[in-house]
Amino acid sequence: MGLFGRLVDDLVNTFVSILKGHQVTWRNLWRERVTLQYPNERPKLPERYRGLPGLHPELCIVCGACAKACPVQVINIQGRKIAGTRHRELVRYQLEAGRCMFCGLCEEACPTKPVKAIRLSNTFELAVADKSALVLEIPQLLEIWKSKPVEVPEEQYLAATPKKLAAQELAKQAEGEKPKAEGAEAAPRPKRVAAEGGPAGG
Amino acid sequence: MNLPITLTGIVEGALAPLGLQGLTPLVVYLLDALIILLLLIMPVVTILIWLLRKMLGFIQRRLGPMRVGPFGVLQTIADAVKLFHKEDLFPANADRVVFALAPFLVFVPAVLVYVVIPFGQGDGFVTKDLSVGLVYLTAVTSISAIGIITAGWSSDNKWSLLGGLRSAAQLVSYELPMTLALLGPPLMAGTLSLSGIVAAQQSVWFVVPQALGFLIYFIAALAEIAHLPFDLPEAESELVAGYNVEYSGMRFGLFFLGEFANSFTICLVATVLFLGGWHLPFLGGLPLTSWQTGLATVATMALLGGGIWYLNWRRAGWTSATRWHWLGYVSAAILAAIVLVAGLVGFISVVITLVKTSLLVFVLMWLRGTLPRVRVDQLMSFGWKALVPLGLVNFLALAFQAATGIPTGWVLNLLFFVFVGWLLLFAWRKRWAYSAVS
Amino acid sequence: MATETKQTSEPDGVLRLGGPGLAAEPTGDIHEIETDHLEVSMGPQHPSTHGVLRLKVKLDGEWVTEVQPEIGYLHRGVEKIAENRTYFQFLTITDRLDYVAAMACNAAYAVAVEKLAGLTVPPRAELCRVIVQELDRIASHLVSVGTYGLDLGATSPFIYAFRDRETILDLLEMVCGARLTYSYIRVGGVARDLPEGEWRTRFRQFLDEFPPMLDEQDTLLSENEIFLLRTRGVGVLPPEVAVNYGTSGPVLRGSGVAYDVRRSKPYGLYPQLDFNVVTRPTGDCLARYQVRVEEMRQSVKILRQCDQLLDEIPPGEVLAKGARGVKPAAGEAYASVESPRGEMGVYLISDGSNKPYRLKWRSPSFVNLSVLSAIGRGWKVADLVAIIGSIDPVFGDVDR
Amino acid sequence: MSAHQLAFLVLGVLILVSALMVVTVRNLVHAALFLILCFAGVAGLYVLLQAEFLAVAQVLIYIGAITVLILFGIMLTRKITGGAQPPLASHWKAAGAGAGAFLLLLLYVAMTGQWQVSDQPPMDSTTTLGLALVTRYVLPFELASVVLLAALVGAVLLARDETR
Repeated sequence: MGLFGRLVDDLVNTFVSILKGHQVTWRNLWRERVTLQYPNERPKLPERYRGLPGLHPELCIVCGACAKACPVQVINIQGRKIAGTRHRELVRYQLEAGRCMFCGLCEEACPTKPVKAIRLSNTFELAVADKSALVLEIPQLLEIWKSKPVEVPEEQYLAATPKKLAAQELAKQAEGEKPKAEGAEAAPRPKRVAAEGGPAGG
Repeated sequence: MNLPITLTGIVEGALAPLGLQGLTPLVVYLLDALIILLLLIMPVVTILIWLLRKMLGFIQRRLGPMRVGPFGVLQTIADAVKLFHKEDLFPANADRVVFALAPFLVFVPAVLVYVVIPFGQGDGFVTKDLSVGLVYLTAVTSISAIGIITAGWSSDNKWSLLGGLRSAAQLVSYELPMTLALLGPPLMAGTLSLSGIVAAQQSVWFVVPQALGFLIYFIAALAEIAHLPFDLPEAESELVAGYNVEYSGMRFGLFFLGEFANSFTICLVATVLFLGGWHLPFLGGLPLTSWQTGLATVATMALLGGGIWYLNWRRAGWTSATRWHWLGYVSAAILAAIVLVAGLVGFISVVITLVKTSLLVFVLMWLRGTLPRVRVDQLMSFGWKALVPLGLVNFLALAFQAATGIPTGWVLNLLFFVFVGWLLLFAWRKRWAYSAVS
Repeated sequence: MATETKQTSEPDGVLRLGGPGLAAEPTGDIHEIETDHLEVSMGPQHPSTHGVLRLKVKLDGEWVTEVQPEIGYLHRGVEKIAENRTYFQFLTITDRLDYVAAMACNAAYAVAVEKLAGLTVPPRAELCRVIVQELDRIASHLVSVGTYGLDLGATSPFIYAFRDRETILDLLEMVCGARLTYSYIRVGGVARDLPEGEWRTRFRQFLDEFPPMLDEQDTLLSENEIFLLRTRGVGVLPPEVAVNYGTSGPVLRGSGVAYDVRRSKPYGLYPQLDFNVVTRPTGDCLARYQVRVEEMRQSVKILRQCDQLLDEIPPGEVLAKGARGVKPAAGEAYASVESPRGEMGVYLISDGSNKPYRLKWRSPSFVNLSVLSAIGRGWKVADLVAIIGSIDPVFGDVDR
Repeated sequence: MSAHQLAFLVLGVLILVSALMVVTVRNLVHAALFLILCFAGVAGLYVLLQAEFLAVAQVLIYIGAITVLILFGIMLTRKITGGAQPPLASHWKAAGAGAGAFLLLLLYVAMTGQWQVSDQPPMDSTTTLGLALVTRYVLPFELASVVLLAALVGAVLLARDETR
């Protein structure tokens, strides 16, 4: 191919290639949009979505597995024994959402059944005006927890909370019976769980 | 068409008691320029920017601006307000005077161009129909190069200096093929006045006998205004943003507006010089009443506007983001009414010109949505090795035709048409070595 | 593999490489008039550096005479963090390395720990791993190819690429709940089995719809003459230089060296799968781009096989026993996977505790980037942008 | 006072002041910008004289092309502000004498020359100009073209890169 032939070939290539690109963009001009008008239209989140962690304080057995499993140590948990029983209740539960990386290890470590006390919700709008608002306390955490639907009916999962179990235990003690571990079996022993969740604190 | 009350009359009446009648033409010019700036350029540029973002969005399967006003029409105004609010920054070592001056050197010529452009038929639609209109056009557009290179230099930033130098080289190089291509229409029309050139296109638009010239002009003009395949002076991925890196606030806004005003200008000039200005296709030779022309134009406008509306509706649907859609229909109705009335009164030629221009603007946006950017040496070699020789051949053929009557120009363009036809018919099916790999 | 190189040390200490692109290298001394070289800093806040890369560039007009990458702006001390996390916990940190292809990071780490601790991964988990890794490879290559278009000034391919990537991210989100920081591939298996029902339908739909979309998007770039002008013959990396610098992934395969960890050091389910190692002989930017595009097609091929395997391998256990509290015996191990950017390797030393004694991350982006100062010289600024884009570094991966 | 006179006055002052600034200002870029202003003023004078084509050509060539090149050159040099040197060149006396002599010559020609003055502007100055260039002044026109061509070839030769 001579110089002229090459020139013509180049010209043809250029023209046709540019026209082809335009054909693509023209086709796309008539296609449906793929974007979402976000605040007006909400994204449909999958069931496994990992958003802000929420906590149900009634369900928590204060085993500390979540705090130990957390790779970035954003969970600060304080509990106390309910006097005279083997059960514990929450005193304080702090989650520093600003440092949380939504890995979900806390949820995986949580031993409560049938619903986990700490669950990653579908909340993904995390912007706050003040950094201190990112430190979540129990009331906020409960709200977040409740924002995600639960398959089990409420009366069922709230049937065996540590407080109720403790009350039962105390009542039984008052009746003079030896505290049997009937209710405690519903809530597994914390020590074993902690070992499974990884001894982060150790 | 002349309005019953002329601007000149009003100004003269106002100045006469002061004994300053002599200044009337000057004041009329200034007022004319102001009116053009405020009533034409600003709204047109505003709408253009919206249109560009909308079209780009559609091409990319997005919606583009949707928040401010119906379908986001007022987005540009919101952006301008934001730009006005921004702090006007000066870099520490900048040459303050030059830095402050440069945006105006870019923006003012972009506006000055409109002085000679006939928007419609008759004296009322052109500020000053210079007998050397075409030369004026090229002269004024060449000024913006100074603004760009001084902007690049005065920012005291290496990237913007590089951008400024690039653009200076680019503007100077592409002025040559552009001017060569622009020589065609006046040669055929026998006048340099833009109104005269449009008038000469009554029977046949110059894009037919000057297809090659039109193509060269359009490509070179793209390079002149630094539009996408040639937007090297502000290649954001290479030079950050080129000459306007350091600009902020309304000074940046002026560059921005100037750029869009320029893209409107090149389309307008192409319309006036090659696409027959206010003449309608195939109807150029027919005597049409303003009614008929008006109806034809309304139909075109409805098609254009309806197209965009349809696209937007199809994508956005009836979400709450489009709850102001009725405002869109109202404004469309008002627009249609204006066009209808304009057709009756005689403004219709302006509307036709603008419709043609906006079709060309759409082509610009289409290009912008499709092409990558060329490299600086490729740009130069394309300009000097392809466009300049082609432009010279085209011009010589036409000049020979004008001097001797032998239709060399026609033959050349016939060949061009044959080439394009062959390209579309046969080469389209060719598979490329690089298309399917492995 | 070729080890002979054409490197020669010049008397002035400047390393010159013999490549077709470098033969035309301009230097300051060719001009009789003394000229200044312009030294500019490209980055760390430059729109085309794919992250926080800073390049010290010396320019002679538009020509690049010297380029030196400066890294470390994103350094987070990941290797040190590893020493303070249990083997299981550290996995969540690996998401932050190559954040464009976090599945590969998860996989590299998991494979290394499994080798160190002698864990056996359940077959279903292996299948899940391949699926998410290949999906993630496509997503990562889409980012690379899309932003490459953007580097060269084309905006639409970028948007189209991200549109398709969005589909993949949706799929991965359904699998593990996150779009970038998956933490899905765990030490000893995967976090959960793949969801059934809707996910499977959408997965198949994606496999059908993606290839034509890819072709269309590719038309915009590799069939466009301007794009070809910008990439063909630009930034040529000769195979011997590529090997000597230790590059891997598309950068190496673009130079014609058929090295792919999935084939060369097979792991997981890959030996059973049928796919080609894509190479291109030319070693220019276009070759690297094309390798990526073709690898996406190969990934689709792999995923189609996996779709069948999903029916053959029944759902079951997806995490090996004892993976959570894994405590490897004292020793060391190196394992690597083929990330979208190349060989991503993890070298682990255990002292017998539940935390790594030392972790070394061999990040492909870091190694690939080092070749930049060798091939970046002698081109124009615009070409430099094209070259960086074709190397496709991810800074989470480079700086660690 | 008519608009004409006012415009002439304004333009005259503009041209003189900017011309003075061009030679006195130390910053070379500023000098170039004043040069643009000066050229623009001259273009304005052409407009006043109804020589539209000349005015536009002045803008196109002097402002749009020549000063762009001057600026281009200046910006690539290092010392834009001129440093501590006195603004006057060392041979200012000789230069001044030359300029003075030229001024005298101009004055003499202006005073003694026969200037055709008519109230009617030429009907189409562009056509007249074009015809004059290709008929009566064809030789000087072609000579100038040859000189420019030679300069062009010379520039290419100078800028050519032997090694590339």
